[in-house]
Amino acid sequence: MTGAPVRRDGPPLPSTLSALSRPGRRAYSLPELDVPDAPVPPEHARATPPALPEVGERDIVRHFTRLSQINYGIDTGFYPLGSCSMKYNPKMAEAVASYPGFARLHPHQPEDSVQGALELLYRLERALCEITGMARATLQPPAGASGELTGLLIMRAYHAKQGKPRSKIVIPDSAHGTNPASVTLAGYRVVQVPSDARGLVDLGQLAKIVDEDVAGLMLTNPNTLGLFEEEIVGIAEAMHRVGALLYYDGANLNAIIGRVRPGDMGFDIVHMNTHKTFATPHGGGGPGAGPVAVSAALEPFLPAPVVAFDPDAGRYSWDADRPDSIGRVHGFHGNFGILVRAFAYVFAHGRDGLKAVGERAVLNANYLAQAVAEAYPPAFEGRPMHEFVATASGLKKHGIRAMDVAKRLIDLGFHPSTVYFPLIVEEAMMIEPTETESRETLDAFAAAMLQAAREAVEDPDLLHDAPRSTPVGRLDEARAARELKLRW
Amino acid sequence: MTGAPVRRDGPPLPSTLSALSRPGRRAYSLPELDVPDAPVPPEHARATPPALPEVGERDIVRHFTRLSQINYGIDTGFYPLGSCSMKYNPKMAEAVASYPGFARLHPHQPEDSVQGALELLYRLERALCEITGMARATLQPPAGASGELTGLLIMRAYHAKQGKPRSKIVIPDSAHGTNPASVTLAGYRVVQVPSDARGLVDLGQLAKIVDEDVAGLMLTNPNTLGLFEEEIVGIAEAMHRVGALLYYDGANLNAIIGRVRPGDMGFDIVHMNTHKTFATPHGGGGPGAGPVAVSAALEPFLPAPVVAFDPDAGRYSWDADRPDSIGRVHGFHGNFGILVRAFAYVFAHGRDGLKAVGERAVLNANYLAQAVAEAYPPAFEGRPMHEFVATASGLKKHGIRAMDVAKRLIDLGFHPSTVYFPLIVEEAMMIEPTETESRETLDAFAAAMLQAAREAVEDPDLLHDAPRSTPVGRLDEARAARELKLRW
Amino acid sequence: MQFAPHTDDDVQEMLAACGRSSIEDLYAHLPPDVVLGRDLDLAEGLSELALTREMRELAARNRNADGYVCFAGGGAYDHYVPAVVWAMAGRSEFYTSYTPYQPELSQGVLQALFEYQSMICELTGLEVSNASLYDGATALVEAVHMAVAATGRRRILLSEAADPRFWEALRTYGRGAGYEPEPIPAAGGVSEATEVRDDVAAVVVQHPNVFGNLEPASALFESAHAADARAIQIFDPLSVGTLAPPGELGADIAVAEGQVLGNHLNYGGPYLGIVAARMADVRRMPGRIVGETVDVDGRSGYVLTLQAREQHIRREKATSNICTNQTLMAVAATVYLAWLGPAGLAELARQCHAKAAYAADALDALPGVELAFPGVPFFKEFALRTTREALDVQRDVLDQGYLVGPIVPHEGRPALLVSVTERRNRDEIDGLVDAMKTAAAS
Amino acid sequence: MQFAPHTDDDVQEMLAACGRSSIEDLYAHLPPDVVLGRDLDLAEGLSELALTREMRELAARNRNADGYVCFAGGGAYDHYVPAVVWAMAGRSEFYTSYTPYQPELSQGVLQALFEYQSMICELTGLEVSNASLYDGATALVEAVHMAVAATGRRRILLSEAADPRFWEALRTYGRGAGYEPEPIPAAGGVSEATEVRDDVAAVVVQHPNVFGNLEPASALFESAHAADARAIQIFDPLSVGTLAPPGELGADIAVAEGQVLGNHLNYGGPYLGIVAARMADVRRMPGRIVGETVDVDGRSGYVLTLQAREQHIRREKATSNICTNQTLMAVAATVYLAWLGPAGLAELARQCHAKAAYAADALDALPGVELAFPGVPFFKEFALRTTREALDVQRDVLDQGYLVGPIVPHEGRPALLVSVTERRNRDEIDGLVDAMKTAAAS
Ligand SMILES: Cc1ncc(COP(=O)(O)O)c(C=O)c1O
Ligand SMILES: Cc1ncc(COP(=O)(O)O)c(C=O)c1O
Repeated sequence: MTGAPVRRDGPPLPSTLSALSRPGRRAYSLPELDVPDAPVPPEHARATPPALPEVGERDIVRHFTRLSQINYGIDTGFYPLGSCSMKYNPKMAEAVASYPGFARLHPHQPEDSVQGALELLYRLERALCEITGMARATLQPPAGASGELTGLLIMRAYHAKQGKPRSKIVIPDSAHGTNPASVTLAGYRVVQVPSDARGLVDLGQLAKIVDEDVAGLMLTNPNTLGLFEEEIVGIAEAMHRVGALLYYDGANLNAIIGRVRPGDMGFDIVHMNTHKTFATPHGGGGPGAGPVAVSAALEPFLPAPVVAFDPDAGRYSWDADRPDSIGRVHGFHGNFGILVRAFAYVFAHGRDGLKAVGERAVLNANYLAQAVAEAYPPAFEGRPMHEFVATASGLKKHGIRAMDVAKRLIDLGFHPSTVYFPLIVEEAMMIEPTETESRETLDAFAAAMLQAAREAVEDPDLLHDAPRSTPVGRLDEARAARELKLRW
Repeated sequence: MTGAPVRRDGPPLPSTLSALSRPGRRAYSLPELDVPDAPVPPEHARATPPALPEVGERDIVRHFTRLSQINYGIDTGFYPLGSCSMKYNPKMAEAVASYPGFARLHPHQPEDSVQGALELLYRLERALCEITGMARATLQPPAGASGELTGLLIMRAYHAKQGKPRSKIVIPDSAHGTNPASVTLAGYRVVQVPSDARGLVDLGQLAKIVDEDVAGLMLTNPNTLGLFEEEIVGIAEAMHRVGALLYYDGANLNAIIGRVRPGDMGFDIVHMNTHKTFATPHGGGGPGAGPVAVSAALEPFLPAPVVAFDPDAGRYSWDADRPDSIGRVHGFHGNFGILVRAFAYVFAHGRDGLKAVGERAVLNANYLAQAVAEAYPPAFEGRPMHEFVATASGLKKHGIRAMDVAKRLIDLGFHPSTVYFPLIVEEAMMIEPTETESRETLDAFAAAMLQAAREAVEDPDLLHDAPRSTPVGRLDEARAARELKLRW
Repeated sequence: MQFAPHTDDDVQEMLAACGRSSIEDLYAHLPPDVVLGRDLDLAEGLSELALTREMRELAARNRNADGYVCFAGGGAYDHYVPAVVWAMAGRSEFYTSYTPYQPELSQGVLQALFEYQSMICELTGLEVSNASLYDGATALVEAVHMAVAATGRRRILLSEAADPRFWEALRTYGRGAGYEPEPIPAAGGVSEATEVRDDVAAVVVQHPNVFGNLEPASALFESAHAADARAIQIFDPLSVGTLAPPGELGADIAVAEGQVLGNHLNYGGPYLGIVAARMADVRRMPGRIVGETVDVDGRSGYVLTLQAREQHIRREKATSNICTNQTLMAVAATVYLAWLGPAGLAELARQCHAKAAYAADALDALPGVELAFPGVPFFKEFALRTTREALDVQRDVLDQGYLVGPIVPHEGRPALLVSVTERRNRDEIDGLVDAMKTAAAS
Repeated sequence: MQFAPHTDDDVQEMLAACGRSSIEDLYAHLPPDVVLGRDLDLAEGLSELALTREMRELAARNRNADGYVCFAGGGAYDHYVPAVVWAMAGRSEFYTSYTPYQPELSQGVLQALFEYQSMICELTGLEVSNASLYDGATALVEAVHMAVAATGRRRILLSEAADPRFWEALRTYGRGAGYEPEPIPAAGGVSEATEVRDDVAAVVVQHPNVFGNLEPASALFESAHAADARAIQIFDPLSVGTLAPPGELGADIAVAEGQVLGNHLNYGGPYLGIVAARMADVRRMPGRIVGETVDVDGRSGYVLTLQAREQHIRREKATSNICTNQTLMAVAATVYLAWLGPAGLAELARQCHAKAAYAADALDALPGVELAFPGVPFFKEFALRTTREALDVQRDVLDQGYLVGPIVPHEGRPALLVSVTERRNRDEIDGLVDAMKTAAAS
């Protein structure tokens, strides 16, 4: 267990497709043109063809097969990225999403030809509303951040309709970067509320900040420290008292699913990340989906169209006639193929299964938190929910940073946790095991973390030089940003 | 390029599923039983359940994903196994074979419900007959060896029908092991004919062997040395003169496809390996398919049933009423899913494409043969066809065997060629590049072979200790056979 | 179904290890008044067998593009997706990974995205591409935000011949960001020359436009540049196999719906938002950008770069709020473009255009049907006017097995779009003409 | 389509490098009289787009098991194949590799096969499994060859209640190997006690048999052993979730059609031949066997072992001629069995039996339909006699959306088989009963 893995000495990465290119080589095949040729008018024509690579199909296959093999995914191993809910992506969901009856639907098909798709969207919307305790939802937003902006635009439209436009949105200092970024895009100003010693929203500070110019508060609960905001009801009342709305960032919904509903906590708007809670794949960075559910009062402002159901006719349709709608937030109906997977996940689990998901996620986080606490104490005292933030600050005196631990974990066979987030925790390691990991995995990961802590004292170069088992070692990010090389 | 890769020090292989097993863990889901339970009679019941592993679906996925990643395939790199035609397996063939309209057909479906499948089989049979120059074919045999035995049983039935059962089959000393094994299973005795100095069938010797008790001669052409049996017409005449039949082992059909037809050379029976010539995947060792085509005289003896077409009714059917048939050689209709891929390959290429396949295969072999000849001279002088047999015997004086070169090639990034076959060549390296490899791949492989030859002199331990870049080093095969450990 | 691997023993022992007496105890600190005192009102879970049966039934209640001949367009097109694309992009190491925060473990996705960026630069004739946005419509929104940031202005001129979906999206997001698109008239089916004042941030032209028509893009972009406004082109990534690329036409920023690059129709998503720009705007780009650099030993590798633009670093000052994007679709596009190569792209574009021209001629000759913009050159899509109600014509044509559309209003009248990809053959086009003949007449 | 990557320049330069003047020159040494002086009489090649269109059309001319409710059996069964099976077995590193001749590069397939062998031993209660044979029928043939080799005898007793396909296969191959199967009578639908003389090589019983019936296998195997003959059982790999395994019943060799272990119906292939035996017969086993061993550094790994049995070493003295086998199907079976686990296997077997029993009762109650073997216990399949011609009943039932069959003769009369897997639910069984009611009466 102690010998350090040594870096491969083969070529670190496959050649680029461009380097493989040979003039005249090709992979494509197309039928002969069977109508008269008709070139575009010369004034519109392209003079020089784009220098795409010229390669054979076998070149392509070996290239991308190799690229895939040097890419770590959940199917490769444990992936405890805090805030990302990197849970196992069921193969059955991939299978169903590829049915031609879903994958080969044109977005402009008439409603009568897509009744199955509309039913799926409608039933998914109903299920998500039940899960969140809200009245209606839009499935258009293609990711969480898009959901945030959608929610904030709904807030904006709501306050405008009330005749009282406002200018500020309150977010905690532990908030995810997309929250403040979305606030700006919605035309609001960010007001930050600090966390208190418990890692929760500082109620005293909040009281000082909140006034009638505050449009709303964005919160995750459990928050990004993995702690449940126990005074949420009080917070909600404080906001509602001044006419502000409560926005629920659903990144952490996995902790409470089936047990606590954002609507019951007083939230008015909720986004979900299907690629977290509902196990749709993260795709190397996307696609995901970020449905937004709202209370009855906000329903008129939802993006149009939404799916309507006529129980008498047994017919589904697109309801676009929504005068107060904020309008379209996606080019079509959102990431439908992802929503199919989310539907499969939700209905496969059902009421018991979803509740168990949350329970096991919280159990795993609690178990892992105590297992590593000796070397990586929790940043705050409270009971963790589905994730926890530990700190590697104890290793600083040995010259070891959280990033060094993370890189060493790679050599020990694991994807590291999120590091340096939330920003308010020094040397933060934000660890979210998710419910799909076994106790054996958690034990092995804890052992690796503790080993790294020991090595920090005994043999710190193992950490400084890590990773050494990967095709490339630590990369010079400063140089990347300075000497921009963004294409072949 | 000179530093030797070093073996990984991580665990060499994933745990077995058995080691991952935990009582009560499970992956399966099944619906609730919705009819009354009805246990089997106690006297038939199983007392203790089989100790299958108890694992979760995520366990399974990580396990097999990892296993796949430590397995070398054509999609990983060059795979020049002589006699195996390890060509690129088109992704389109995989895609079409998975259509439910093929993959979800029950073998006992009535003919009227499988007209598309029957048409496919019929058209494939016709195409294979045209390619081989034969009258009719059976698609039942699931592999080449099965095709051989089928062909020999046809011979047997033919001679029996002639009233002159015979007892011997002649095969060259360079023949593949399946040939003699099939001969025995068909109830014949093997008579071996030696190769002459040119690497071709020794005609003088053949003349001495052949008599009226010889049922037939099995031959590949080009032969297993990659050389074309130029006197094939004379050989055929010699055989036919005594009433013996000529069997064509189609393993090497790739060399001559579209240019020379076994039927035109005088062969009476031909098997093809779809997993060679027609690029159906090798599947880690199978499944393949081994259709057998025969001359008109032998048609009555083909395994029943065969597909018949009634042009008037436009209807396909199974013709099982074949009194002289040798009977069924497969439980159902053969490896249909593989035949679908072969169909796709044949019709995708068409007449020009198939001819080009052979041309490029022969070009690649000729090019590679000269590129390595300096260190690995050809075993025989003749012009190679789609493959060539070189010898590493020149390295023996440095204590290096063909197997050492093979293992060193692994560390240099390639799957080795076939070694020690054909048996008649000392330190044989039988190299078949196939047409789907590029000149760049051949150049890189030749460079690696030449490097290994240099290293044999300069640093032979690099070869003796190879491979070192793989999860395990050379394995003790003697011990495996001595201390049998064939299960958990 | 359940994917948590815990046995009952696991649960008990793990609870004990962290000092909790029961599962309920894990939640003991939650305020009781927010805890749901009942089960969710959802059905019980399903086995995989039962679930896939239900999904198959839902899928079967749709007519899909294998069950009709697809001449529909309006931003999503039935181009052929070769098998290799998803055999590669569908490798699970790609789709089960996330944003490459740990580059040493993610060189596969990073290199694929670097290659994607390179090819998008080639397609557009521009200097820098990001690693993906959500889709075409939101890519346009991001481009407009770039222009606003670059110019410090807020007026946006958008062609009337741009897809109405783009209009809608810009209006939605403009409400937050503080702009509202203003029309460039296109009475004849192409944008008219327009005065661009020096308070204009961006001139946006879709070329080919929503009617399929080719736009006088260079001229429009010249007027933009004269006013120091950004020129933004919405383009079709396959059209540039035969049409001059945005960079050459003078566009500063090019955006596109990337669905056509190897992505399935998927009822509108997941698709791919493409954005490319000139180097001058690189620090205003939204989303992930991959750069090449070297590791500690000097070997080259790839990282996410210019992260100082992004939300996780810059928070409320970020160029965009995008985090999760459409990486997998970009990987698919990379495979697809490698499959096409320059010759394939040119041939494919040639075929789309020739087949569309053939179809347009034949349809125009039908009684009750005429080209909406006779004589105006188009690429792979064109607009019809029908004597009969367009909606009825569309429905009757679909009943005969052909999907056309969408129907887009032009100057108050419906224009029925027909688009023709390389996937269609002459027989199918002739079949459509027959179907349309019946439908238009009845 | 073409997958050879050669450019024209490549061809010219490569020809030059090996001293050939042209492609034709590569073949200059071939005798002209064998060279085909014309093009093959085949159509021109197709693009991928055109080919997949044609394949889709062919596929559409079949009715597949998604388009009817499958109660057909007779050796191939519509069990549910979970998505994980082919997501794993379909990984291209598996399917594009070949026989693991270079074990260091093939540990993935080797370990999977080792696990397969282990699980097959567990299923059968026997000591050794090989790594796969072609299918159930040819596995039986190989088992018989083992028995012949082990005993030096040639008489083979085969139950009359074994699938006719097995009879046919044994007859075919017996003609070469020099034996002919002789019947064990089964007038009542199960094999009768039979005298086994000491010239008998093997007693072969299919249990459950072709009619689905449970056989008195132990008793038959006892008589085999009394005569020092090998006892061979043809079994259903899923039945042993509830039925006593072959090893326990006294079988020396067990063979099976492994299609049911995660393989699709595929119109009869590729399937999986399973063979397991006692250690005493290990050197008579056909085909590949994987063994665990150690490498030069002492770490454990897997290799093909006992190769001295095989054709490439032993040539005409090999135990079998098999070379290419059905490895990928064995990998799929391994994934499937891991998915099921012991509890899943037991539950699945329980459901098959209970559902079959429910169906049998209901069908037996119909006028014109009766159980062929009333009171005889069966597993998941049972035989019906119909007043109306069985073929007509089968056709009429299929017209109503239900596939039953095959029809197997018993004592000169047709028996119509019905099999019920876990995949069928009560509604579907009730639907079949309704359909059968109509069909049997009309
Ligand atoms: C707390 C939190 N909020 C919002 C987001 C943004 O979600 P998305 O990446 O789907 O846009 C994330 C995801 O990374 C998150 O962790
Ligand atoms: C020359 C030759 N003959 C026969 C065979 C047997 O074919 P199969 O492996 O398909 O049974 C092979 C394949 O390895 C071969 O190379």
